[in-house]
This record gives sequence, C-alpha cells and structure tokens, in this order.
Amino acid sequence: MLTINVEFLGGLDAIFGHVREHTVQVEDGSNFRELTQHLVEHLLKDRKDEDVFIEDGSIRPGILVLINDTDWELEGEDEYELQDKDLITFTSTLHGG
Amino acid sequence: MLTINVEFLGGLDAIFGHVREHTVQVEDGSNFRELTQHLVEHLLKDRKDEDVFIEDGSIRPGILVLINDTDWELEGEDEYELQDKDLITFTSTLHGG
Amino acid sequence: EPSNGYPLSLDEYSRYGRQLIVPEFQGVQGQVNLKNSKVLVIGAGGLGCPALLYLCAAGVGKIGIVDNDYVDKSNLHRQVLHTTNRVGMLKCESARVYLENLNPNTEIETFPIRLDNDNVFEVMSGYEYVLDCTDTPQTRYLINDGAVLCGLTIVSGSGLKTEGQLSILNFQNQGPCYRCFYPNPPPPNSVTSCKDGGVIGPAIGMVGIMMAYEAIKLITGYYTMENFSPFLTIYSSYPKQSLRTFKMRGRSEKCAICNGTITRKAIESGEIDYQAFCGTIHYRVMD
Amino acid sequence: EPSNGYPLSLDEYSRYGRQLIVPEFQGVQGQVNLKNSKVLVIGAGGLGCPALLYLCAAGVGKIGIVDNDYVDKSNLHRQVLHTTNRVGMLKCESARVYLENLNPNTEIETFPIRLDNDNVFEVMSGYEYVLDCTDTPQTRYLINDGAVLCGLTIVSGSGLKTEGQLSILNFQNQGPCYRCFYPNPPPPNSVTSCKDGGVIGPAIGMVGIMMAYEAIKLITGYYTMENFSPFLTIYSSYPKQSLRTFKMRGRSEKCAICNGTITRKAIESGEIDYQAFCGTIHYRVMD
Ligand SMILES: [Zn+2]
Ligand SMILES: [Zn+2]
Repeated sequence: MLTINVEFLGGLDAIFGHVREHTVQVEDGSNFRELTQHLVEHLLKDRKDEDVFIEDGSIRPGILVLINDTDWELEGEDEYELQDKDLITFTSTLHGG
Repeated sequence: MLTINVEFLGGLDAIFGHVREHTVQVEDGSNFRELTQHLVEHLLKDRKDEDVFIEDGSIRPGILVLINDTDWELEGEDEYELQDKDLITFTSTLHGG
Repeated sequence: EPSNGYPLSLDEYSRYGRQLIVPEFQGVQGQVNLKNSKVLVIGAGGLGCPALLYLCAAGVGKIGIVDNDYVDKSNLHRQVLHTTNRVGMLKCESARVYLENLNPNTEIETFPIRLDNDNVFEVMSGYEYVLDCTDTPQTRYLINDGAVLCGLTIVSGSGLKTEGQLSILNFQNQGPCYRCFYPNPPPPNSVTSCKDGGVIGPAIGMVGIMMAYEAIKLITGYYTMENFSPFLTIYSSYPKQSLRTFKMRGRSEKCAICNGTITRKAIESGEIDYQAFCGTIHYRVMD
Repeated sequence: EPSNGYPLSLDEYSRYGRQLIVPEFQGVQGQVNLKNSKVLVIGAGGLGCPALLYLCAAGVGKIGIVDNDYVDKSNLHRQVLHTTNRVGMLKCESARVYLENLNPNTEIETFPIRLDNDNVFEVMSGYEYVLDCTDTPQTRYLINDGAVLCGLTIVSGSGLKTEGQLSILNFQNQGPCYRCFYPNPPPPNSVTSCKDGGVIGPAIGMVGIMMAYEAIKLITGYYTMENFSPFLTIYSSYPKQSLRTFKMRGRSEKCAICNGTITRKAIESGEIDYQAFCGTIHYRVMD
C-alpha cells in the first residue's frame, strides 16, 4: 500500500469534514484518477457535494491540483502514478479582491 | 560521516562567500560545537570575521540558531548531537523598524 | 528634474535613498526604471489600496487606476486608502487625492469605468504592467486577454476570507497566462466574492503588498527570462501566517489567447463574450 | 452607540460586516473585543504605518501612538501613512490626521516623546497590547521590560533590507519575552538600522501588516493558552517571497525580567541602564 498525504485548502476542506490534512492508503500502482475516486468514496462527507470536487470524471475547473508542490499538469494529471508519501494539495482558485 | 545542511540568513551569508545554503560533512557523533568549529575553519571566507559569528567560544548574541526549524535552546545548544540530514539555520536578529 | 548628468534629482536621491542602497533593488538603475515605468492598477479595493500605496511611494512614474465603484463604508475595514469623509466619492478619485500627496512625482491617471470588451485595449495602451486587483472571473479573463494582446506583464492577486493567491502572468509576453493556468472557468456557483464570503483586512492587505513588491521586482529588472519560473504563491493566515509557492506549468500551446485563436478583433466585436464564458453571475445581482 | 441590546450599532455592523462574517474572526464577539481593546503602537515608521492603518480600519477602540520623530522626505518610500505635505510634522500627529478620517470610531492618543525609563510605565498604563515598531535594541529591551511588568502582550516586528521578523512575546504574561529569547544584546557594531542598511518599502510593509494581523488574532480571542506556542516568523522577499516559522523556547527561569530580578523600581531609578546594556550606539550619532 502507498501512504498519500492529502490537503484541502482555499475552503475546500468544508466538504471533507472541515479537516485540512488527511492521510490515506491506496494500492501500489494507483494513479491519480484512482486517488480521486478514493477521496470521493471515503473522505467526502456527503456524496451530494461530489460536483463541488468532480466534473466530467476529473477535478472540476476552479480547483488547483499540486503534486508535491508542483502543478499537476507537469506531472501527468489523472495519469500520474502515485509514489509513497506523495503530498497532494487541492485548493480553490480565489477571485476576491 | 553525517551530511548537514546549513543556511545563513538575515545577511549572515555575507561572511560565508555570500552563499546562503551549504552542505557540509562532519564525523559521526559530532555535536553542535564541533559543527561550529568546522564552519569557522572551512566555510568562513576570512578568519578576521570570526567575531561576527563567534563570541566566547559559542555563537555570538544577536544570532538566532535553529535546528530543524526549532530554537536550538530546546535541543541542547552546543551539546546537541548532530543527526544525518539535519537542517541548521543561522540568522541575525533584526532591529530595524 | 535630473541635472548635471545625474540620472536622478537631489530630491529623488533623498526620497528614495533608503531603498536604492539595498543591493537587490538594482541601485540607481532600479530607481530610474521605476521612474520610467507605467503601471495600470485595475481595482482600487482591498488589493488595490495597499498595492497603490507602495507602488506610488516607491516612485513608479505613472500609475493608472481603473475603478468605477464609489467608496462605501463597508469597504473601509480593508480599503485603507479610502476614508470616512470620502464615502460616496469614486474610488479612483479618492485614491488619487491621497497618492498625489504621498508622492507628487507620480503621475496618476484615473479611469472611472468598468473594464469591458470595448475599452480594454484603449485603457491598456501606453502601460507596461498591469495589476489585476479585481474580483470576478470574467474580468480576470478579460484583463488577461487584453494584456497578452497588448504585451503587458500581469501581476495577479486575489483573496477571500483568510487566504490569498499571487502570480506573475504573461511574463515578458512569454510566460504562461491566466488562460494557460485556467483554460476553463469555474462554475459560477462555486465563485465567492469578498462581499458574500467576507475577508479579513490584513489578509487581503498582505496580498496587495506582495503584488506591489512583485511589480517592483519586475520593473527594477530583478526577474529575467533566465531566473523567472512560473509560480503560484498561496498566503494563509490561520493557524499561522504562512506562504507556500508552487511550481506551475509554462505557456500552453493549447491556450486560445497565447496561440492566437482569440484575436483583438474577436474581443472588440463582442464575439468573445466573457459573461457567457463564465456563466450567469448570480452573485453580481446581490450587489 | 449600540442600542436595543445589540452589541454593535447599525453603523458598526455596516462598517465591519465583511470581516465579522469570517469564521476565524470569532464573529460579533471578535468585533466587540476589538472595540473594547486598547493597543499601544510604539514607532510610527515603516512598521507602524501599515500596522496603524489596518488596526484602526479593523475597529480597535483605542490606539496610542508613541513617536517623537518628525516626518522626513526620506521616510516616504515606506512610511505610507505620512505624506509630502506633512513633512516636518510630528509622525504621531501626521498619523492621527489620517487615522481619524479612516475610522472616527477609534480613539487616538498621541505621545510625542522618546520612550525612556522615566515614562515607560505611565505610557503603558491603560493599554493591553503593545506593538514594538521601533528600531534599536535598547528600546526593544525597554519596551519588553515595561510590558512584562505592566502585563501587556507584545507583538514584536522588525525588518531590514529585504527581510523581516515577527513574534508574539509575553503572551498573556506567561509566554517568553524578548529577554527570554535574547538574554544578551548583540554587540553594538553588529546592529544595522534602516537608515544605514536601507529597506525596501513593501518588505517592511509586509511585517507591519503581519503585526496588525497578529494583534487582531490576539484581541479577537483566536489565541488561547492551549493553542499558543512561542514562535518566530521570518519573512524573506528574494528570490521569492516566503515565510518560515520557527518553534521557540518558552519562558526562561533565568530571565531577569520574568523571574523578578529587574523591578519597576530598578528601571525608574535608572539602575537598569539600557544604553550601557546595549553598548555605545555609534549609529545613533549618524542621525
Ligand atoms: Zn495563455
Ligand atoms: Zn523573559
């Protein structure tokens, strides 16, 4: 099993029990898409909030995803193969001024 | 040998070749005092600047010392036994306002 | 005015001396660059107020302020460039009153208008840098597209509640832009404004000052194509004040503005409809 | 004035509404705490200006400003609460002019004096929090000793060139103090002032806003004996803007002020000589 550290910032913790930092276990060889599925199934408090997090099978626009402090686009997005002790950060883009 | 990461902030890098981050090797079992001695002998550019860094055989007042982001006073100061991959931070206390 | 071949006047040396002796500031050349720079600040609210204060104080030669809002009492807990006795005044004019007293060397141009497809190119012409201090996605996309087409580097800031975000976009017209980062807008119901979500004054103040600082680094020439790397910095204030910087993607070939799919003509004709792109904005109705 | 049993007036709800809806602000009680709070700001310079702006805007009930300096043109690149047309005015009075317009709800008390052994207790009496926005070690030790003996929590900030430092000291009269952190002063020749070393405006501005924010967290009741842990935060601005927070020692039994060795009497009699303790201050001569 892989141990993955997950954090929800920018107010996203609201749909994950108001907890910002989580540690989850996923199977060896899992990719990012499988982690997302795991988060929806196990960490999301209310499945009605799924569309706050997911749109068309991937992370919805307006949520930034960082893999070890790097834009997930540089790491392969949904296809990224998870490594043990990865830090995955989700945060809302903010628009207020 | 132990690999120790050392950083000089708050302008202290000026006497260490204007380089903020260094990696040094010290012998297993070394304590903090021995690291300090090593820095003076190997990293200090000009031995005339020793009193900017050392006073009465220890780090001079006005320099903050952190061991892995923790005040060195909580870690035993000069007697602290170094661990492999420790991060040691030296920074000047600032007084400007 | 400078005289006898010196690049700055005695008055300027005495006003700016404390900053131009700091090595990272790039010395007298840094100050001369600031003096010759033209910076457009869009939004004179929670982000714009502190950004304007520090840009003007530092000696930016010309500052444009775009805002068609009026000072309201509910702004004053965070919009510290406005005052109780200027409630009801246009924010851009309220800002001008103070900034002209802070530093008479800075020329202030005010635009009491809402930025839109028809005026964005005219407003941006003549400016080199733009600070996006606005508060809706559609305005952020509009500023982005105008800046990419006009060649302005963008300092982008935002904040809400206790957090903020900071980026440099379209760096030297070669770095990634807002659309490169965010090709698709967020669903409109996921967007919260400061009005609805609230914001703590110093939280948005921190982001505003960081924006002014990034603009100063750009103008003084600290950033180069060699050392610049696309980033997004996040400020959080609880439980402790902290900053984290993430490494971000570069310019994208798929970006509709960077690859030329969206043209100036398409924007000016209204073919690019920012309201439609970002969805119906229910939260605007609550103004 | 509040009426009908509401803790805040309608005017106050409209002025502070955007901040008091943020959960971390502790709601209406947070605002009432601010309204009833008395904060002393020592130094109306590079740190004091932004701190004063955001404390006053947020609704602190009473702010004392201690500064016997006059506004000089060389201050204005960073001391954004003063203006060119107020050059030559006392800084504390220049600050008052602006702050009274920013938020008439805040009572401003000015002290156009240099803090010393003779006046420190009188100045501090009646205040609950003190922001140390000063620029020499001897004043920092004096403020510390006065605050510990008078029971004030200290928000301590400092900055130079491109960096800054931030701490909360003597938290609820139980946390570590400046002397706990620094029992021995630095050698006088190692101390650089903003005058000599220079400072970039937004760098010191960031620390000033952080100080205001920490004061707001203290006053609104966010920090408790349970969640408070001694810290020192370092702000750096090059190559990127960053914050790092270090875990610091607790109150020290060996600390001369915390353990009662230094008494009010010893300070008032001049037995404690801060000038002698910190050494001859050559850089003061250069003023
Ligand atoms: Zn693009
Ligand atoms: Zn103490």
